[in-house]
Amino acid sequence: MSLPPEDLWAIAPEIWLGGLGLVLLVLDLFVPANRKSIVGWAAIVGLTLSLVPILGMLGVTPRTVFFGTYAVDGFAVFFKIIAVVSTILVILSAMDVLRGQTQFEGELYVLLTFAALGLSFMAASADLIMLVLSIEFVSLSSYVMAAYFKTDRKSNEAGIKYFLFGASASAVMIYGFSILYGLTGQTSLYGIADAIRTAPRPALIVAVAFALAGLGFKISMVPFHQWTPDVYEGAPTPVAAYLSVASKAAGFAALVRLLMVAVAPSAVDWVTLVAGLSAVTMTLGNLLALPQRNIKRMLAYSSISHAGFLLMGVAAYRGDFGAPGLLIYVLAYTFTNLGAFFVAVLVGQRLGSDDIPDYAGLAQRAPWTAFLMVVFMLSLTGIPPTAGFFGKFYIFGAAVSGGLLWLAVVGAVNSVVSLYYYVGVVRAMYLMPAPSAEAVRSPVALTMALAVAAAGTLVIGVFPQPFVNLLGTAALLLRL
Amino acid sequence: MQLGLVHFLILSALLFCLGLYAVLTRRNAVAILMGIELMLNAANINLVAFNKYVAPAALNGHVFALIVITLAACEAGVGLALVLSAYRNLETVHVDEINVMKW
Amino acid sequence: MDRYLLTLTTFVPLLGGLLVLLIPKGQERLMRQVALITSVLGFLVSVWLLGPFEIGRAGMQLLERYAWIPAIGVNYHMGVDGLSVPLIILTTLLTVLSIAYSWKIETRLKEYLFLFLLLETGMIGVFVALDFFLFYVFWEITLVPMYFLIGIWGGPRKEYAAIKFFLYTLVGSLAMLLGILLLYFNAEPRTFDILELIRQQPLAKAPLLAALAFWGFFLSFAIKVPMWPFHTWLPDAHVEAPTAGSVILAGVLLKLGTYGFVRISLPMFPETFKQYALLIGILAVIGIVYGVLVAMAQTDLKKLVAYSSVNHMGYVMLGTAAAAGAVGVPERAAAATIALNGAVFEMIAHGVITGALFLIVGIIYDYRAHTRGVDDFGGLAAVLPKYYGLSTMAMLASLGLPGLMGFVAEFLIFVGSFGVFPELAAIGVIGILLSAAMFLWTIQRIFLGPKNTRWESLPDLDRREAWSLAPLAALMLIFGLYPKPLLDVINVAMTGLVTALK
Amino acid sequence: MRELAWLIPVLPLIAFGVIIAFGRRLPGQGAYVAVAGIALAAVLSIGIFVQGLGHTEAYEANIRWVPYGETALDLGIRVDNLATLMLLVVTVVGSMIFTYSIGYMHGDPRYPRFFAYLSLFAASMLLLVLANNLLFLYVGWELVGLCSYLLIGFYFEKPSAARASMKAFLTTRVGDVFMFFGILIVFLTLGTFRFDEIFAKVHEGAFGALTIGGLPLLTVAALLLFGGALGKSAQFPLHTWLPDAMEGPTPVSALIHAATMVAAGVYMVARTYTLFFQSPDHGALTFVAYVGGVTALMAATIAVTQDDIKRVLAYSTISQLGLMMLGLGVLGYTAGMFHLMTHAFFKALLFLGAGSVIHAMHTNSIKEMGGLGTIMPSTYWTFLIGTLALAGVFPFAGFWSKDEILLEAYHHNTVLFVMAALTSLLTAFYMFRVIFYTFTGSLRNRHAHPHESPPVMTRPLWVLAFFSVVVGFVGAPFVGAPIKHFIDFEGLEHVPFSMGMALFGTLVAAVGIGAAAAVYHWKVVPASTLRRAAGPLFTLVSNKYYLDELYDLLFVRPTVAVARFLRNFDVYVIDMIVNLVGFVGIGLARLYRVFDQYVVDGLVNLVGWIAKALGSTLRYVQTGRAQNYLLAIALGVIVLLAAGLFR
Amino acid sequence: MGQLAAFIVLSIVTLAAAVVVVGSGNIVRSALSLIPTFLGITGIYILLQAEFVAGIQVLIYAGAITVLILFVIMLTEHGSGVRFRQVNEQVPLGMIVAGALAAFLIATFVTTAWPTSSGALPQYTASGVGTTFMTNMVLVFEATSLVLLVALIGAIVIARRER
Repeated sequence: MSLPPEDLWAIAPEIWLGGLGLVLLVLDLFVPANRKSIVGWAAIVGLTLSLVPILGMLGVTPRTVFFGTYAVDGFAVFFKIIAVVSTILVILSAMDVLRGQTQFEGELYVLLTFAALGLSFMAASADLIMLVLSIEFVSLSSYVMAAYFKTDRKSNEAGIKYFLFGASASAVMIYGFSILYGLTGQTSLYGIADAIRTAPRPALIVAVAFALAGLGFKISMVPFHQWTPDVYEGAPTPVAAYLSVASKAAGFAALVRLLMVAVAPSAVDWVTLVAGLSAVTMTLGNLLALPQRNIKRMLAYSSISHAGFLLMGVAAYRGDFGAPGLLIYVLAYTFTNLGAFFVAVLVGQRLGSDDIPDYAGLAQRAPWTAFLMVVFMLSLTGIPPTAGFFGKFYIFGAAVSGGLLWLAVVGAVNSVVSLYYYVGVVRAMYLMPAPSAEAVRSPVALTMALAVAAAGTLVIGVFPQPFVNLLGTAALLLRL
Repeated sequence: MQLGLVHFLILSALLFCLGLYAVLTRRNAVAILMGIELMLNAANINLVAFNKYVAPAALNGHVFALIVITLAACEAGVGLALVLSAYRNLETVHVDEINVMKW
Repeated sequence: MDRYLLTLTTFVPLLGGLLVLLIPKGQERLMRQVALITSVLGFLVSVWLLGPFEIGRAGMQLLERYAWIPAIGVNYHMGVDGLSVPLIILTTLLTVLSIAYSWKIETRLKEYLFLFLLLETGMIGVFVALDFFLFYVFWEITLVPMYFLIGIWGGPRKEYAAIKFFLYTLVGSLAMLLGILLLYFNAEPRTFDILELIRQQPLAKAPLLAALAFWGFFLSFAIKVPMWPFHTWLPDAHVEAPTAGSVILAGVLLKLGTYGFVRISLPMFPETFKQYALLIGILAVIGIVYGVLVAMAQTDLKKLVAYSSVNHMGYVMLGTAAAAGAVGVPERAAAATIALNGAVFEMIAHGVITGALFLIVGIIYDYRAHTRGVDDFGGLAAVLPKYYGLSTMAMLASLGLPGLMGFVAEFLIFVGSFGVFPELAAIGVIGILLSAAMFLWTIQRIFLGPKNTRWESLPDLDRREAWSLAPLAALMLIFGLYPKPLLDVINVAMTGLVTALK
Repeated sequence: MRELAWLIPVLPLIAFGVIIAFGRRLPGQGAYVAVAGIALAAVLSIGIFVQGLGHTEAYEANIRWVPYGETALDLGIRVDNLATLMLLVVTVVGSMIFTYSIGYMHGDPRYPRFFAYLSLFAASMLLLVLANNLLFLYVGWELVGLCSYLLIGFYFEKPSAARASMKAFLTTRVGDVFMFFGILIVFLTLGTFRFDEIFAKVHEGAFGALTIGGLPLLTVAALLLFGGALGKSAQFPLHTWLPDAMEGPTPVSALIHAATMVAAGVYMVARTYTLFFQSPDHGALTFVAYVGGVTALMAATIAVTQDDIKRVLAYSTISQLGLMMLGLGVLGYTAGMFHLMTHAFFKALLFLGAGSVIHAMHTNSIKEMGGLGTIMPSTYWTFLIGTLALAGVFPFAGFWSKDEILLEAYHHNTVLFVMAALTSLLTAFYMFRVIFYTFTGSLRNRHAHPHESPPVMTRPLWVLAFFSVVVGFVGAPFVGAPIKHFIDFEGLEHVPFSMGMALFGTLVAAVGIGAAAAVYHWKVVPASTLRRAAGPLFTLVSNKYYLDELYDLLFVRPTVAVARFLRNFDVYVIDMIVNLVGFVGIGLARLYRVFDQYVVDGLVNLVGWIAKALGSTLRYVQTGRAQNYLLAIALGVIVLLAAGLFR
Repeated sequence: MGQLAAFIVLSIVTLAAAVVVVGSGNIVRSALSLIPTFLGITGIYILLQAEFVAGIQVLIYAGAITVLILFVIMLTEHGSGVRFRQVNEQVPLGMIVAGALAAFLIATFVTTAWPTSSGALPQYTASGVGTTFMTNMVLVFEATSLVLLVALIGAIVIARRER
């Protein structure tokens, strides 16, 4: 029983990322305290380079490596791309924020790089053990990042809350996994799939329900969502962006793989369950977003509601629009939500406030930023020609073609509701008078991040074809 | 009566729920962490027991349990660091007092 | 050149808008000039359409079709027929006039002009799109600029009106999106191509789904029209919108709804539409009578015109519903054709007339009296004779006086719908009577009576105002006296439609 | 000549356009253009008339107007004898009145606009006359209505004029709605608007046995068309607008509200006579006749009580129009049209004469006048000629035409004959009442300085007076009654002239004149005594049978009330529902918060409270928010379990 | 039979200590009670032939984690550990939830037909575990090292004061 060498090539991106993290760690030791952004730029370069091996694997034949513990398929590759790209953008946005806020600037870049590795693991884990490990990998770094501003009470609170909630949820999930192991005698998802057909029902449901708690926490699915607003509000804004996008995306990757590979063959009616959760999640998220005044809390609830939309894609995953629908939505959501958070970073940094009314007159003070924020808000609402529209289009299509028309209707109603609070931001920026005429300038790194996010949002909205093509291969989830 | 799988499972279930109870009711963040450790231990009992009774051919359960122990240690380390950090700033470790943000 | 004519027509305004964005601050005059030239150019291009467009030929012309998202069968597919060409020209014309009228806008001029031109692109796009995806994209694009136009340059309750407009219409849009998806997934092969879907009739064998999809589209179009009881966003939006915004809103945006009914609902779901035609006809008639009665009780001139739009769009819907009610009854085909001709003609007529009316309200409100209260005026006829003449003409056109555009439309609608739903048409005619009363009473309150000293010093129309009204007045008169050129264009398309419906 | 018939309406239309465009810059401030337009039209009309004396075939010309499907609705003209007669009346009377207006309107601030409107009216009226189909008849019909509206409200500074104009437009439009339905029924049954095709199809029995609501469809269609005539020709019960319409300048009253437009209803009935005639048992015609009779009599009674000279003439017009309708209704096709023609001349004359008086006196009230006969001889004599013609005194025009109507009525329906005779009696009475009040005796208003009108006004009076004398002879038996050959409805027998009836008519007129002289000239019985004697009846009549008040109560107020109600309904009900949906959304969010605060926490507190009650040492303290979240995990898992298990 | 007796004794020790952990009003006593709990569980592992796991359990749980927890308690509760109320007002609800869940889990576990295997574990599992780590689970093993590294960095970053 020896390891085939090509298995190492299959994890080349992970090796690169792990190595990058170590290199950065060492580099950080030699960089003077006031020049820590060098570490950040190094991380960006390294992460960008990691895209080379990742993209190189796009057309890979789906298989498992490392004795069935790790999957190599387009699906995983796609989520690795999401992880790396969002990490790059978050680092770009964080560079300005960190300066002066903490002496551990370099370590944050290291942590983010490792977190990208953890996310890659999550997306590709084909074994319960690996899955637990990777989820914890991401969680541990996230707890730390949420509490990164140690002098900020809100950040402390966010860290504690996030930790307690996350640790409890993973304990529950691990307990569920242990039952799943007991029912099938396997830890490999593909092995479980074989054995699960005959698994007795009540215990299986216990296992699935417990497992959903852990993953539901990661994706902020109702009823495991309650940490979201507090943590987003308290955590440093770039970290909140990261949590809302990268870790949520990876959570969905893990959820889909678990459900589609391991649970789908069983007798559990998981489609209805997920559809129900989807409806509840998007509705509750939306309704709670309505009265928010803090942009980060608003975005937190909005991200809960988007989790509901993504769950719609999960519920309809087996239809021919389901898989690409979910993926394109993730892609669209990544760029859009990051963009929205980046604007929040900028405003929070320059105006010192996260309250939406303080966005008043931004259209005059920072016309381009305001314009981009409009694009992001419209995209989150799902209005063409933005990526968000295309995502919703696809995901509604998935629901309609998957016989979940009722869910699509719920989604449509929720889209309308969401318009109200998204437009609230636009209203503040454009309709309210500016309290001062002083321009709000954006630092270079953040501008780059904003530009990429906006470009992604608009390009996917207007010329989605290349992305759809990409998803054609990415949707190849290794199944039995 | 022979010692069987079910006995271990009952033990684990009880332990798990004790841990859950702690998580739900203790005010001290450290105590909650202890509850979480109990829950993880319960899962480990399951894993080891299942490995013996259900899938003795491979030792995946043992490996799983070892990984969980490792992770528990990591969580404890990070978690306690968070508690310390929060304590410095907020001067409390009682989670019901860590309550700046709501709604 | 003709191969890209529709693309050109659609995107010239947007290009001009982007150009405006590039002009640095402080060069307001240049911005205005660029915007005006762009809109005039857009108008000329749209008129140029008439060259290669063969009036006598049924079916879509000047087709453009390129793969856009081939993975799901989305094409960039454009084409025009006798239904869309007049609406396109109406759009470009009203945009020119609106921009000319807005010459005195000072606040945030650049954004204003850009949004206006973006709006124009969106509207034209809806009229030329032959692919549902494209159609939907343009449909939604129209919402955003309108939101800003109302929200930034509007009246005192602009925010409420703007968000109400946005939310209300978005409800409809999403319902339509679901309808589109239902059609798409039931087609074989799947396609978003409107013409292909009409040919396939994918839901013909699934009445329940057809009904669902139909009501999805209905909701979207009915809100846009707006049909009673989905109309309440309209008065608010109109009252708060800046004058040029009202002109576009009433002149073109409402037409998107009726256009949708004729272009999509009717050929796509003939049987389902027929099934519910009576119900929709009843809603239309309620809108007719209700709209005019509520208008009668208004004291705000803009609201009055807004409610009269509810009334007029009711006529259009009555004609459309009648055509739907005639589906499958060959002996009623003639009535259906007349009704549809009338409905489409009314779209144009209403665009011209109500556009003029809103300009008229704007002229007195924005630049002169700064009030719109009907009862604040009186005796203006003696002070502002030219203004009085044009206003009276527009109002008379609106109440359906022969010799002006509105009459031809209403006449045809009633002739057509009387053949299908005589009772509804009979009630609807009462609407005509009431709208005469409403407008005459309005004329009396504003213009007649003894000279009012409060308004003695108001200046009459200046040249720019006269020139923004003159083209509309000319159109009202020309097509009112001799509608054949316009109806020739419309008739071919509508005859083709009715023939297809049998 | 007939090929140029299309020019007849176009000429005044051009005049209208030119005047609107250039206004005061034109010679005579536009008046000459208008007169030229109508005069040229008159010349053309006379030419066509002369040419038409030989023809029996109608001339038609069409252009496409509205295409639909493979076919189209056409804009077309039809020149036949009926149309020719009307053309003649409209253009000749029109020319006179246009000319008269040059003087009458002199110095008015909106002088050019007046002539523009007049020209537009002439164009519309001529279009109405020439139309070869119902659609364009209707178009012309509405346009003359518009001109009427504009001209009644010409002095719009006067609130009463503004109100009257609106009333006129709306009241006639009520009739138009019926007419519109009639047109729709005809079109949907026969598939055409063209008169020749309609008549041909009706003759073929296209309506057959179609019924609607138990009535024959053809009758219903004809009566609906007649609904239009009710409004336009001011027949009961839609006549109330015409007296108010006297707020307009007097030439307008003469042209529109006496000679031409109000006669359009009669013309329309004549034009579509086939429909009425073919209706089973002449049902439609009988209805027309009775409406005419009632109108004639009612208006005549009111005319007796009016003091405003123009109002008297207005009611007289209503009455005479009723008489024409009566004539048409009793199968007197020729009689009705004949009376239309003569009436146009002498009623225009009377109005212009009244205008001349008003011009001099600056008042409309005959009670303030008196003795003007000597001051304004031309006016007096021409007015007297008109009065004699109207009263039906031999040999003036009215005698001949009214005689025809009485004759036809006598032969077909006794009740109607009595009505017509009574009307004639009253007509002679109230007209001479006006003569005596106005021109004889002495001037009652001492502040007035009346003078004769300028020649530009009196000359048209004399021309019209000439016509009022001679035009009746076209119906005289000793010249062969050419009118009966010229205006002739196929299938109708003419009742031959009867000397007895002629004498009866003369007698009736004489009685009327004598009574008027007894009361107002010789004052045998003072008017005030009569008034007291009539008591409530007089009050009823002088208040026009309270119809205005009734309509106000029945139609105007309810409409306004409903409109107000609906406005509030829209704001407070429909819009509220919409807003409510929004509120519910936000409300739900709030509710969830409340739920969280009070129900979840409350549950916690409740359990705690119970535990405390049981002797526990627990104390009530603030909520531990984070652990609420953790509790949610546990509860969430339980919910998921339940959802999974109970499916 | 002897195994069953051992199991019962171990279970009682474990659960009793766990109850103290969970329920004690003294946080220090709670933390100290973790030690017998973890040791009881170690015994259970030995009963289940998981010697290696048992060893690690003693080293990491009973040793490292408990000590860490005690340290933090000392640092944060000023050493006394009795001054504060230790439970919140969710106690009754927590009892109900935890009790109900326990009952449900036990009922499920008892009634479930577990796919028990007739096979047996090897005599000594420790070497098997090692082999598994080096073959099947090699990626897990390697990844674990990175997780530990991240936890280390994280704990340091968070625990250190900002200057």
